[in-house]
Amino acid sequence: MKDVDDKFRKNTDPVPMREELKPRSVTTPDGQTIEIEPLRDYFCDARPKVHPKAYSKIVEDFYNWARSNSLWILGFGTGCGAIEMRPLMTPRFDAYRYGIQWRPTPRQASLLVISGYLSVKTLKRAIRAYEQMPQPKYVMGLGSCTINGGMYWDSYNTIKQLDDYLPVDMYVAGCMPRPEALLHGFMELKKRIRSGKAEGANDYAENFDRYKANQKAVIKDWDMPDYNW
Amino acid sequence: MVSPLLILVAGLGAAFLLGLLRDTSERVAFYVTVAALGFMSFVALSWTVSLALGQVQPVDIYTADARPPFAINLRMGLPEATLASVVALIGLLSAVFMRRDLMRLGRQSMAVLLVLIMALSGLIMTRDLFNLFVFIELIVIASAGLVLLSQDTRALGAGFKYLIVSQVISILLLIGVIFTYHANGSLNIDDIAATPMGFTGASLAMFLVLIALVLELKPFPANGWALDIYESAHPGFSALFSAASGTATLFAVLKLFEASGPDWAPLATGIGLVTFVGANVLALAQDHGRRLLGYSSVGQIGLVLMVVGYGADWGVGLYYVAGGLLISHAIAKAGLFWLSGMVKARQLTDWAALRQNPVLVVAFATFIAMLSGLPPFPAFYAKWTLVHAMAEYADYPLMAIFLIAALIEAAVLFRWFGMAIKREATLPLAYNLSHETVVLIAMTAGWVLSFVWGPLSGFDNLVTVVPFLFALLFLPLDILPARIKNVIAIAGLVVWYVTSTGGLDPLRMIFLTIMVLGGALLLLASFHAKGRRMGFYTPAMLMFAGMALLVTSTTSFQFFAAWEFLTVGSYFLILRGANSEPHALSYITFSLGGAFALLAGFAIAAEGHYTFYLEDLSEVAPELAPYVFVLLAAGFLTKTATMGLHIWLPGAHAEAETDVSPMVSGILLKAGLFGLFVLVMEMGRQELYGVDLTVVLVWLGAISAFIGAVLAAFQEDAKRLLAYSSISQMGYALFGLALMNHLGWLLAMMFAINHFVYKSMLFLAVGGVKERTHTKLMYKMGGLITLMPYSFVSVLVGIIAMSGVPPLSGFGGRWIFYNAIMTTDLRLPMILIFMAGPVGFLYLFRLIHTIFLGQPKDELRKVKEAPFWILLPQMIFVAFLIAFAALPGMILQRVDGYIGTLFGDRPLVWTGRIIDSQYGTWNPVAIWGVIIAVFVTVLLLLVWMNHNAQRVKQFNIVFSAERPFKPQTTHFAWNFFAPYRKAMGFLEMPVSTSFWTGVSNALHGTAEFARKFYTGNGQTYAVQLLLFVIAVYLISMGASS
Amino acid sequence: MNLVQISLATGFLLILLGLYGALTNRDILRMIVSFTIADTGVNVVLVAVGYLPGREAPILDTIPVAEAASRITDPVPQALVLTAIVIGLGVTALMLAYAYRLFRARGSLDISEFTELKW
Amino acid sequence: MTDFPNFQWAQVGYALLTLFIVINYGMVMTAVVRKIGARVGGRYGIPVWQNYVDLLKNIALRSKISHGVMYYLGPVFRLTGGVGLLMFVPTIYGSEWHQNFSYAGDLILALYFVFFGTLGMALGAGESGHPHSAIGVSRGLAQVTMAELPLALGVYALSLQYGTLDITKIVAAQQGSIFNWTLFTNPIATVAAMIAFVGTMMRSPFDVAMAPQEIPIGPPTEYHSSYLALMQTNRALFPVAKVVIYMNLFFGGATSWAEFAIKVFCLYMVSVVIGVVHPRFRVEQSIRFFLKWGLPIGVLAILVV
Amino acid sequence: MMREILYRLKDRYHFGTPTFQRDDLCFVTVKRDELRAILTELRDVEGFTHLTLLTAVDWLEERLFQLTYLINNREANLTLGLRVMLEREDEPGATTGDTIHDLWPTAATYQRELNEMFGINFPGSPRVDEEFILEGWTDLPPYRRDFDSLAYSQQTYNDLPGRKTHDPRDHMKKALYPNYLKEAE
Repeated sequence: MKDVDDKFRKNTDPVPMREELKPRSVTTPDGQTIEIEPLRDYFCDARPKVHPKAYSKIVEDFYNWARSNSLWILGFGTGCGAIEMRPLMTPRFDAYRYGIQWRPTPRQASLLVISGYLSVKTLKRAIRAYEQMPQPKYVMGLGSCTINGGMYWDSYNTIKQLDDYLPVDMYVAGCMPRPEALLHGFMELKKRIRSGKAEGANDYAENFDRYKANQKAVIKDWDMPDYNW
Repeated sequence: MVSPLLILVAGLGAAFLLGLLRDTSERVAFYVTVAALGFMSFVALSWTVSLALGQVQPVDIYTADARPPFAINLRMGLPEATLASVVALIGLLSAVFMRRDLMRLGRQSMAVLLVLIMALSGLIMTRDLFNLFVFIELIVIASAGLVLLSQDTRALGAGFKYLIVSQVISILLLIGVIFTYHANGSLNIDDIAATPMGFTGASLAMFLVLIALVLELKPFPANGWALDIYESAHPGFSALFSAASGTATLFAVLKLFEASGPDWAPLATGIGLVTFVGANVLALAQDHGRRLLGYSSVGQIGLVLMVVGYGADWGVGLYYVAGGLLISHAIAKAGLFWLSGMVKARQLTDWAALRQNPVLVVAFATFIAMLSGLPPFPAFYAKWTLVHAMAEYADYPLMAIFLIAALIEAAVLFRWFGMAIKREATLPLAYNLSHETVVLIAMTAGWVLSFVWGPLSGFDNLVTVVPFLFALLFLPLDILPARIKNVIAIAGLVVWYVTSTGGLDPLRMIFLTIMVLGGALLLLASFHAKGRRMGFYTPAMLMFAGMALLVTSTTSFQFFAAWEFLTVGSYFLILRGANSEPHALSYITFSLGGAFALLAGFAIAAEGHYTFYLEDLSEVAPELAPYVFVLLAAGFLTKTATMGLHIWLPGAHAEAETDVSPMVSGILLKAGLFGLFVLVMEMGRQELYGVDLTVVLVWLGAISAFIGAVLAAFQEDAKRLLAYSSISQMGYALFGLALMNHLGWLLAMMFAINHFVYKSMLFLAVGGVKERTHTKLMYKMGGLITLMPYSFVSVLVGIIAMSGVPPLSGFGGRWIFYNAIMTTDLRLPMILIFMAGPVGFLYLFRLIHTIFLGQPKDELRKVKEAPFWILLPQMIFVAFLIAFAALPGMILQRVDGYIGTLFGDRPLVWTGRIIDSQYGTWNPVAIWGVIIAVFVTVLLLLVWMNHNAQRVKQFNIVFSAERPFKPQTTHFAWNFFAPYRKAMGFLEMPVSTSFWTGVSNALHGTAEFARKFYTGNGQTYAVQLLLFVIAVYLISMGASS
Repeated sequence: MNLVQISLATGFLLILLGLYGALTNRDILRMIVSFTIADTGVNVVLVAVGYLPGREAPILDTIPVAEAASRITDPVPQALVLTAIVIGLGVTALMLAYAYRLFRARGSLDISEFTELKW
Repeated sequence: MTDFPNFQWAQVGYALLTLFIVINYGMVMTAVVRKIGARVGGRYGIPVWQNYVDLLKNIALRSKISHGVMYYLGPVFRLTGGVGLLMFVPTIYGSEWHQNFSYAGDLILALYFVFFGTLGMALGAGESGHPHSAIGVSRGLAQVTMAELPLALGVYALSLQYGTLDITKIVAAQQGSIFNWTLFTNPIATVAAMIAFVGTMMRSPFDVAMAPQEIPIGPPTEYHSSYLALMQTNRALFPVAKVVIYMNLFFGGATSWAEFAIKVFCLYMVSVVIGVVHPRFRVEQSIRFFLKWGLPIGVLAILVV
Repeated sequence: MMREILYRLKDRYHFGTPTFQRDDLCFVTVKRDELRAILTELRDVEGFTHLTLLTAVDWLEERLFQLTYLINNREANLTLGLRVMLEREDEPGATTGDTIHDLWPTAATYQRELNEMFGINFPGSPRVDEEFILEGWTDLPPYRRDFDSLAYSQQTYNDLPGRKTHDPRDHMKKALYPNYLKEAE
C-alpha cells in the first residue's frame, strides 16, 4: 500500500483554449472582416431537453418493449472489455437473437457500453458519443474500473466512477466480466427498460449542470460545446 | 474637270516652292505641304467621284502631244483615281500625323514627302514602262529620305539596306525594261499588252520587269529589308510605306500582269500565295508590334498579288476583289501604323495602353477586323469571292493553303488584340488629339468603304443589315449606364423576335426562340451589372444579330456572314472574362477555322456560284457532296465543340463573365447545332470511301457525350465542369441528329431546348455563387445551401433535369432517346451513350454537393444570396422546366409534326397529354401525379413523426474519435471522384489538347526557326533577293516547260 | 563580234562586276562604288540595245527631220540613259549621305555591323 | 382525367395494397435472409420480426435532429423513389389490381426512376455535412456508373428482342412455358443484366459505398429516428421493387403473389449467395470488373439479338 | 556474436560493463557524447537497423535520467540496449537529450513521449513540444517519480465510498490458507 504524499498539491492552472477554437477574424471574399466564434458558430448551443413519455402508458410500454428488443450498441470499445464484446457476435453467444446489434454511428445507437477503464481522454469522446445518441439512450458500464476505478485506483489519468459523468443504467461487475455476464447484463437492462425505469437520458438532461461540472472538473481542456448535438 | 496631271504638278511644284522658303519658316512650309497634299487629294477624289458616277470618261494624257512609243502617257480611270485618292489621302493624313517631326526636320523632309506622294500617284497613273522605273526610283529616293525622319537610330541601317536592295532591283528592272523595249519596240504598257509575250525562255526581259516590280512588293522570303524599315521607321512613314507605296506598287504590278497576258498570271499567284503563307507563319513568332505590322503588310500584299494572278481573267471582278483587299488593307494598315505611333513601347502587350481610350480600341478592333476579312468589311467579300473562284476552278489545294494561311493571320491578329485588351502596358498612351483624329478618320474611312463596297458585291450590303446596325448602335450608346442599355437591348431582341417569326418552320422557330428570346431572358441577368459596362453590349448584340440572321438566312452567303458575326461577337464577349485571354484566342482560332471550313464547303457546294440557296445543298453534285458534307460538318462541329475540336470550350466558357457564360454555352452552341440540322436535313446521308458520314457523326456524338461527361467529373472548377458537361450534352444532340430518323431529330431538338434551359440556369447559378464567393473552385465553397437557397433550388432542379431522372424534362429526352435507338441499326455507339448517362450523375452531384452541401468555409459564413437579377432568369427557367416537363407537348408536338413532314412518318401519337410511341408510353402528367402524391404523403408522414427535430448546425456531426476542429477541413470536395479517377483516369489523357498544342508548337517553332533567315545584314538581303529571282525563274521555267 | 555585242558584253560584265563587288565588300563606300560600276554597266547595256549600226546620233540639228527616222539610231534608249544616269546619280548621292550619317552614328562603315534589326 | 386512363379511386386502394404486401414481404424476406445467413454461420440469428421491432424503435425515438431542409427531404426522396418505382411497374401479370400506375410510362421510366431516390438520398446525406456521407456517395456513384451499364445494354437487347419497351408486353411475351422466359430466349442479355443486378444490390462484393469498417456507414451516417425508419422501409421495399423489374424482364414475371414471392426470393438470394462468399471490391476494382465482364457480355447481348 | 561486436567497438568507444541477459540481448552503458557515433556505426556497419524502443528510467535519488536505446539486428537476431545517463533537472524540460530522429525517424515519436511523460526535452526533434497522449496536462510529467500519482488521483477523481483495498499478499494468504493464519495467531 503506497503512502499518500500529503505535501503533493496538484496543479490547477487552467488550460488555454485550443487555437482552433478561439474567436478570430476572417476576411470574406468581399474584403469585409467578420468575426468567427467557433464554438458558437459551428455548433448548436441548445441544452438537452427532458422528453416526456408517450401520452398513454400502453403506447409507452409498447415502445419500451420495442426499445428493449432492439438494442443497438455503439461500436465503441474503451478498455480491455472491448475484446469481451466480440464473442457476443459469435455462434457461441449470438447476441443478435436478443435483438442486439452493433451500429457504427452514435446517431443510430441506443446503448453505449463503456467496456472498461476510461481515461480522461477517452471520457471526452465517450461523453461526445453519448450526447450524440438520440433519446432514449442507455449506458452500461463493464468491469470494476467503471465502478470504482478497479486496478486503476491510483492512476493519474483514469476516472474511477462512471456515474459521476454519465447516467449509467447498468453495471456489470468483474475484471473483466465474461460474455455470459454481459449477456446477463443485457437481459437485466432489457427488464429495466421494459419497466420504464431506464430514463438515464432524461436524468442527464435534468441534472445537466451537475454532470457538466463533474465532467469539466476532470477534463481540463474542454474543447467542445457544452452539449454535443 | 481638273487635269489629273495637276496631281503630279502640284506635288512637284509645292516641293520646289518649299525650296524657296527660308529655313526658319517651317510652319509655312508645313501648311504649303498640307495644302498641296490636300489639293492632290481633292483632284484625285473629284475624279474618283465623277468617274464612279459616270459623269466623265477615263482619260489618257499624252505628253509632248505625241503618241507612244515616242511619248509617255498617263491614264486616269476609276481604279487609278480611286487608288490615287487613297494614296493622296494617306499622304495627307500622314503628314498631319508626322507634323512635329516634319517641322523638326524642316522643309526638305516635307519636299521629300510631297515627292513621294507625287511619285506614287505617277506610278499609279503612268502607262509607260520606263516612266514606271523613274517613279519607282523617285519613290526609293523619297522613301530613303523619309526613313531618316525616324528618331530611332536603327532606321539608318534599315534605310541603307533598303537602298542596297533598291539598287539591285533597279538594275534588274532597267535591264528588263530595255530588253522589253527592244523586243516590243514600245515602252507603252498597252502596246505591250497588244502583243503579249508568251511565257517562254525568250521572255526573260518580261520576267525581269515583272520580278523586279514584284520584288518591290517585298515578297516572302526576299523581304528582310522591308521588315526592318517597318520596324524602325517613323510610324507615319511606315503607314505611307505600307499603305500608300504598297498600294501604288501593287497597282503597277497589276497593270503589268494585265499587259503581259495570262501566261504570267501563275507567277503572281504563286509568289503571292507563298508570301501570304510565309509572312503569316513568321508573324506568329513576333512580339514586336510594328514588325508584326510589317509581316502583316507583306502577307496582305501577297494576298492581293495572289488575287492579281488568280483573277487574271475576271475582268472587272478582279478590280473589285483586289481593290477591296487593297484599299481596306491600306486603310487598316495606315490606321494601325498611326495607332502604333501613339503606343510608346514596342511589345505587342504594350498596346494595352490603348485601353485608356475606348474609341481607339474600337478603331483597333475595326482595323483588325478589316485585315482578317471579317464582315462587313471589303476583305470579307473578297475572301468569299476568291474562295468561290477557287472552287469554280477546283483548285482545292490552293484553297486549303489560302484558308490555313488566312486562319494563321487571324490568329496572329487576334492574339495581338487579346493582349491589348487583357495585358498591362508598360508605358501610358502617348495621346495626341491630331493623332487620334487621323486614326479616327481612317476608321471612319473603313466603315464608309464597307458601306460603299457592300452594294457592289452583288450580295446584301452587310453594313445595312438591321440587327448589325442595332449592334453598332451600342457603340455611341456606350456612354449610357448599363441598365438603360440593357433595357434597349432586351427591347431590341424582343422586337426582332416578334417581327421575324413569320413564315419560319417550327424548327427554325424554336432555334430563333432560344437564340433571340432566350438571349433577352438571359440579358435580365445583366441588370446586375453596375456602371456603364463599356464594350459589353456591342459584341453581345453582334452575337445575337449573327444568330438572328443565321436562323433566318436562306443563302449560303447570308449564313456565312451571320456565322462570322456571331463568332466575332462572341469572341469579344468571351474576351471580357477575367483570365480569358488564351481561351478567347483559342476560341476565335477554332471558330474561324470552322468558319473557313464552312466557307470552303459552301464554295465547293456552289461550284463557284456566288449565290447559293441553302436548300440547294440537297442538290450538290454527287461526287462533291461527301466532301461538302465533311467540310460543313467540321465547321459546325467546331462550334458544338465535339471531342477533338473541343479544347477551346472549357476555358472560354469557364472564364467568361457571369452572364456571358450562359449566353455562350446555352445559346451559342445551338448555332452549331442549327447548322448541323440544316446540313443533315438538306444533305441527308453521305458516303465517303464507303463510310456513311452520319455514322461517323453518331460516333463522334457518342464519344463527346461520354468523354465530356468523364472529364466534367474530374473538374475542380465549377464553370469548367459545366463547360465539359456542355460538350457532353451537345454530344447527345449530335448523336440524335446523326441517327437520321424522326425520333433522333426530335431528341436533338429536345436536347437543344433542355440544354439551353438547364445549362443557362446552372451557369447563372454558379455565376451568382461566384459573384459572392469570388471563386469558381468548388472545393473552396461548401455548405452554402442555407445562405443561397434560391441558387440551390435552381441547381437542384437543373441537375435533376439534366440527369434525366423523372419527372423533370431530362427524362423526356431519355425516353425519346430509347425510342430513337430502337429503330436504328447502329448499336455499338449506344454503349458509349449508356456509359455517359450515369457518369452525368457524377459531375452533377459533385456540382451541387461541393458548392451547396457539406461544410461551409469560415470566410463564406456570412455570404448573401446571389443578386436578384441573376436569380430572376433562373427562377423563370425553373418554372419553364417544370412546365415543360409536365406538358412537353406544347413545344414538341409541333416540332414532331414538322419533322414528320420531312420523314413522312409519325412515330409518336399524341393523345391528349399522353405520348405513345411504337414501343412505349410517356405520360408526363401521370408521372407527376404519382410522384407528387407519394412524395407529399411520405413528407407529411415524416413531418408528423419528426416535427420536433432540433435544428442543429452544420458541424454537429458525429466523429469516430479524433475530431476535426475546422469545418472546412471536413468538407469532402477536392478530387471528389478519386476512386473513379483511379479506374477511369486514363480517359483524362489530354489527347486532343496535346495534338492541337503540337500543331501550334510546330507552327511557332517553324516561325521561330525560319525568321532567323532575316539576319539583318543588308548584303545578305541582297543575295537572298538575287537567289529568289533565280529560284523563281527556274521554278517558273520548269513549270512552263 | 560587232560593236553592239562588245558593248553588251562589256555592259553585262560591268553589271556582274559591280554586283559582285557590292555583295562581297563589307565596306559601305566600296559597296557604293560597286553599285556605280553596275549602274554604268546598265547604262552601257541601254545604249548598246538602242544602237543601230551605221546610224547617227539622234540630234535633229544636223539631220533633216524628214530623214530622221531612217538615219538616226533609236532615240528612246538614249533618252532613257540620260534619265537613268541622273537617277543613278541621285541614288548614289543618297547612299553617300547615308554612309555619312551611318558613320556619324556608329563610327563604322562595316555593313555587317548594322544588324540590330533582324528576325 | 385522360392522363389517368380508367382511373378509379379503387386503384389507389389496390396500389396501397400492393405496397403493403411488398413492404411486409420485404421486411420478412430480408430478416429471413439474415436468419439464413446466421444459420449458415451456426448462429440462431435474429427473430424474423426483428425488422419491425427496429422500425418501431426508430420511430419511437424521442430526440431528433435536423441538419437542414435537404437533410430532411433526403429520406422522403428515398422512400418516394422506392414507392414510385413500385407504382410504375406492374407487379402481378394479368391482375387488374396490381398493375399499379404502370400506364404512366414504360421500362425507361422505371430504369430512370431508380435514380430518383439515390439522388435525393445523396443530396440529403450531403447536407448532413458528414465527410463519410460524401465519401460514400462518391464511391457509390462511381461504382454505379459502370454497374448500371450491363443492365442498360441487357435491357436494350431485350427491348430489341421483343420490339417494345412496355413491361406488360414483355411479360406477356414470356408466358406459356418456362422456356419462353428471357432467361432462355436471350441468356446473354440475362447474364449481363444479372451482373448489373448483383452490382447494384449494395451487397458484398459491391458494397463499398457503405463499407462499415472504413466509413461507418457511408451516406446514412447522420440519419436516425424516423428518417432512418423511412430508409429502413425503403430498404425492405426497394430491393423487392427492383427485383420485380428483373423478374418481369427476364424471368417471366409473376401471375400470382405466390409465384411473386418465390421468384423474388430466389432472385434476391442470388445477390446474397454471391455476397456471402466474396470479399468486398474497392471501387476501381469493381469498375474494372464491370468493364472486364459486364461490358463485353452486354455488348455481345446487343450484337447477337 | 554480440561479444565480438562489442569487442570490435570497445577500442574506440568507452563502454561500461556489458550486462548479458541472454546471448542475444545485452545492455551496456555508453557515454553521452559517444552515443550518436556508436548508434550510427551500429546501424550502418553492424546491421542494427531497427530501433525497437527508446525509453527512460527516472533515478530520482541519483539525480539521473537513464535513456535506454534498444536496437535490433534483424538478420543476426541480436538486441542491444544502450544506456545513457543524463543529469536530472527538476524543472520539466530542463533536462535535454540528443535527438536521433535523423537516424531513425521513429525516434521522434519516442522522444515526444519522453518529453511529455518525463520532461526530457530533445531540441530539434520534430513536433517534440506537441501533446502526445495527454490532453491538457498541466502538472508534472506523470512518469517522474516525484509526481505522486495516488495523491493526484485522490485530489482529482471521486472514490466510490466503501471501497476496500487489501494488501495482495495478506489477502491471498487469507483467502487460500484461512486456517494457517488462524493457527499462527
